[in-house]
Amino acid sequence: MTRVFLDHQSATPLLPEVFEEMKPYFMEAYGNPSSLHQHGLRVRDAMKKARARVAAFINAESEEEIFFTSDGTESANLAIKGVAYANERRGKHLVVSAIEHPSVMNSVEFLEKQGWTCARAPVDPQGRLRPEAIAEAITPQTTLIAVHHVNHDIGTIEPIAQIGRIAAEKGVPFYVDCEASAGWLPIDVQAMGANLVSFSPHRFYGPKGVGVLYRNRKARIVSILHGGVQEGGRRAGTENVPAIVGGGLAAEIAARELPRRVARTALLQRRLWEGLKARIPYIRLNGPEPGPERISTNLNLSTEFIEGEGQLLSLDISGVAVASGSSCVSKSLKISHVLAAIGLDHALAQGNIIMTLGQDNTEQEMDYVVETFAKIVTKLRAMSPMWEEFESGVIDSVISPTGRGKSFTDHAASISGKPAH
Amino acid sequence: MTRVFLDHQSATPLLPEVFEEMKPYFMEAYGNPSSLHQHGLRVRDAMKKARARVAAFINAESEEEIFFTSDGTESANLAIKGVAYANERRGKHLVVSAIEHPSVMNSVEFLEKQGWTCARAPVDPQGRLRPEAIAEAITPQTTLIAVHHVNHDIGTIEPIAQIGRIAAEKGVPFYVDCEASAGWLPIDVQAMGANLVSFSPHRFYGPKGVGVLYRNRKARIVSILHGGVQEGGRRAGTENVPAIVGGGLAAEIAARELPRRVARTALLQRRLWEGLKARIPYIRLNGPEPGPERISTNLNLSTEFIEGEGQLLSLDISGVAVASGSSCVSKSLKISHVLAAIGLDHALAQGNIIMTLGQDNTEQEMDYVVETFAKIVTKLRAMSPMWEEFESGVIDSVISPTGRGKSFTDHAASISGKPAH
Amino acid sequence: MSETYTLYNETVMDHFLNPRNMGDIKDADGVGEVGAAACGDIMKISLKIREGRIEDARFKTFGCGSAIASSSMATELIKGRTVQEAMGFTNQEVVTALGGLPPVKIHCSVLAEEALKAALEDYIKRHPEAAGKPDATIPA
Amino acid sequence: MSETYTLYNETVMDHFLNPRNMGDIKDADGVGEVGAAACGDIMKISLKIREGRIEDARFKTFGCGSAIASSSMATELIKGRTVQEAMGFTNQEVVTALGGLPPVKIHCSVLAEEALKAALEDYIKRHPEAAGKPDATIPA
Ligand SMILES: Cc1ncc(COP(=O)(O)O)c(C=O)c1O
Ligand SMILES: Cc1ncc(COP(=O)(O)O)c(C=O)c1O
Repeated sequence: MTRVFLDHQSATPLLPEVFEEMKPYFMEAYGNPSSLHQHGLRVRDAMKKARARVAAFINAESEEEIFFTSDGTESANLAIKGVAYANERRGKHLVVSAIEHPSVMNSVEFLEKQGWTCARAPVDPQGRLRPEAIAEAITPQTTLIAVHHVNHDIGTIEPIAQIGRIAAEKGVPFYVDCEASAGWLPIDVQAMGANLVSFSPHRFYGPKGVGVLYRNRKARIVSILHGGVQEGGRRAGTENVPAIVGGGLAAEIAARELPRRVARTALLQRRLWEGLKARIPYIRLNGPEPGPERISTNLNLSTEFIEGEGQLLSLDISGVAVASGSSCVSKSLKISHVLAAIGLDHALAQGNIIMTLGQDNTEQEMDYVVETFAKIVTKLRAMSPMWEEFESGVIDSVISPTGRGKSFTDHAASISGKPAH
Repeated sequence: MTRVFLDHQSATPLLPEVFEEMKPYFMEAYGNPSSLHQHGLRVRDAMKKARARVAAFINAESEEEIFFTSDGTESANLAIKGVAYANERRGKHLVVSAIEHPSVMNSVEFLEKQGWTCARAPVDPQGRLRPEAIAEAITPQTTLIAVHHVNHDIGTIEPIAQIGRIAAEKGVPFYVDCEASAGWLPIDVQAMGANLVSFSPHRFYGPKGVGVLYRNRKARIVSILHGGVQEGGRRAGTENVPAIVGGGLAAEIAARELPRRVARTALLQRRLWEGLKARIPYIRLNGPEPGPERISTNLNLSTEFIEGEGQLLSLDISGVAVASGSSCVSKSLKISHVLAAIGLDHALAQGNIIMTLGQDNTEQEMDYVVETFAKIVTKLRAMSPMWEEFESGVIDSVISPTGRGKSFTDHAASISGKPAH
Repeated sequence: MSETYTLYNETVMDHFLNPRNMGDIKDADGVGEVGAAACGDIMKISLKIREGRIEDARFKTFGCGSAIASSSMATELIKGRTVQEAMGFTNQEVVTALGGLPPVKIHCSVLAEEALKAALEDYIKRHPEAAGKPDATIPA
Repeated sequence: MSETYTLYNETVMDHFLNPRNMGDIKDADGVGEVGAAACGDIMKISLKIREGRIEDARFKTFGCGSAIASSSMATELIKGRTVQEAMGFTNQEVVTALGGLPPVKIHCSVLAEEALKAALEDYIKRHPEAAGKPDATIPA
């Protein structure tokens, strides 16, 4: 059976050479880097090397600006809460974009319960933030600006360097969540004007169990996991040495392989999207067109009149692994807040599928996915009362309106008795 | 060169069979358990199995009571802050023992900055908590009692079941930090009367990068790392699947091997302590004598007139890996707060060495350590002005007072111009 | 990967992949279309009723795998029942027949119950004489 | 493990493991004993001074590896210097000669400077005539 992995946003396989690098740190060099004996010092050296590799990967000035955490979520929590708490006396106001990852959004919400206020700068229908929207949201009490480099759902690349200049002018620390870009776009913390940057190597063929937070001296930060004096006092807890070592090498490899990876995925991205567009009516791409405003790995699709989970399951049965921002797929039964924030029609959000490419995908795979997906869409539409109602003129298409019938959303609201959310 | 690892409190090597169990989850089953396709569902099954194994290990009623975090520190932070925040409206008072691990102590201090108050129940000179001390500290505002099963520094086993009964009577959630006991003492959360229990498999031949928090329904808890809906909404962030899988097997093996591991280390513990006592004058054991009140793996020693880091370095050069609670060894230049809390004389705290045993240590190793350590003590004493001053009657011994001279601490204070801390 | 892993159990997957009674009934005697406010799923059930007994039932569903499976199973279960019997139908029957659904997906079975009830109500509206007379013989 | 890993650099480790000038001087001309409030280390330096010049210097130290290495290195460095020269001695010399110390351990080198100064002061107290006269020839 053909198997195509198109969910690289959720996971990437560990590179064999990274695994080899990690191996000695499980059974042989098992020491704790806090220990002052041979076993501790040996792994301390290994961690230092990893830190230097990660620093080089993002053009940090010094490896002392690199802190290891357990994942991208913890890094985001540390960036948001760590800066907020450290600057509590200066002010309790934050500025974020409206489409940040839940690890940022929910950290902000948590702080709001503790007395902070937060401006959520809106984005345009492609998910693009206007830098001025950030400038306008800043108040004298603002202690942090947080904008992700690339959106995890729709692949939009944000104008980070411009926002970085605004942040520098206003003297507000600037945090850039690079989880969805690291390994797939060059990251230069200095060119970005970022004071804090986070990402996780599991997004680019490194191990799970390690996250990175870059922080330069212009941003004060306190720790959020309290305990021992690991990571320069910024992150307590026994270090996950094998993962840190592996993360370091994965970063080094990512820097080297980046041009090849980007070229390859950009090619596949276009082939896949062109193919789908040609074969499937009433399908659209959310976020910018493939090109300079969209990361090369992401296709966020809405296929009208059918729901996302069914598409996902059917694709999986056919060997194709994808994700979805549909409410049926989420554990909270809500559509992705990103799709809501870009103002995507509820019907289109329900029919959402996210395909994310990796370095090992092939052109043949793309062609297989196009054919397979086209068949699935046909089958699911045949099952869908909405397709029938569209064909009979009761409801209209959002993607290519015919001018007949009411909107899916109105129709759904009228039969469910409540507006769709 | 003889190599003896006597720092099992800081690290244990991964068991080969645990490594084998983890292996497929790096490059082959690399999926994200949140994904709904094959790759996700496969690792979801693996995590479920690990959860069941961990639940069985501590006699939890259900695997739904098991939450995976990144380490023991995060588990402790989640237990303390998660319960405190969840019960904020009920009250803002906590009760802990005075010798908890920094991951508990510093979490409590953080909450104190946010308006909580906390009673630190004192312990006796052996580190033993009187259960009544907990009962007396409870107020109507108390929302959590936290007492560790075993102290990480001095190996004291606390009367957990008795405290558990008090907690149940008073209706206050009870959290037991089992990081220093898990794998080395049976843990039965129900017999303990514990509502929350934490530990980390890296303490018993499992991997780094995973911690466990057990929590039953009687304790309300909110998450402290915000983001996605992993771990039943209690811990956001991409799961460290290989470590979780490995942690599950390590727990299963630990349950099976526990009697053998305890018998072996108890034997070595006695041999080592008897040997050291016989060969080295002015040495003492901190915490209870080997026996039912002390964990079988720990010897916390104070050797008078010499400082701990020198002992540690000299032992390391001789192939023996140990830890120390001396201020010179700590990154914060403070002696272990545990040694301070049991009222250990500053001079004895400075001369502190912690030896922690593991299943692979041998009798021959113990004899080697006794001989090696005796020689090192002699060499360091020859270098020490304090030994000279003791021999010439200027200062007295704390361990075996001769009745001549002033105390080391007074002497040190007089020449440094400040009291020792 | 040799084994196949599924989000739902085998029965649910089977009803999702090979739905029974999918489609519409021409000249249906009762049609119900309902939507779930919770997630936006939409389900439509059409019934053919003869002599007070459900002779045929068909569904169309816009929704997740468990919504499709629930409607497939619901239509299977109610075929052959009298209108009166069908009025007592509950989602629990669907859940049981499917061998269980994940907790978060139970509402899909509720939707199936609601769609069926809506179709029965539609039938009764069109055939008011049926309402009072259990097992009454009503010409189609 | 084949390689050896050390907390301190080779020079520091060498001075810790093979301390130079360890011990006391019989009939020392100046003895200084100081303690570090920061960590509880204690250092004692004894000097033999002949004709205003440090002929011998010895130490005893209660403290960590870098404290022992610092006192060993300090005594090495000052031997042969005049009292006046030695009064200008700073901990930086020790740090440099040791090839660096971890930041948290710099205070150990300060302690060595203080012990030396204390010993010199003790000498001057006993030989007040030495204070005013740089390089004066003072009978031991
Ligand atoms: C933009 C973004 N930020 C943060 C995270 C959280 O990172 P992690 O899954 O490593 O905890 C993700 C996860 O996918 C992400 O896409
Ligand atoms: C009693 C106790 N609690 C908590 C911790 C913290 O656990 P971890 O090192 O896994 O973060 C430790 C660590 O040694 C410990 O001994």
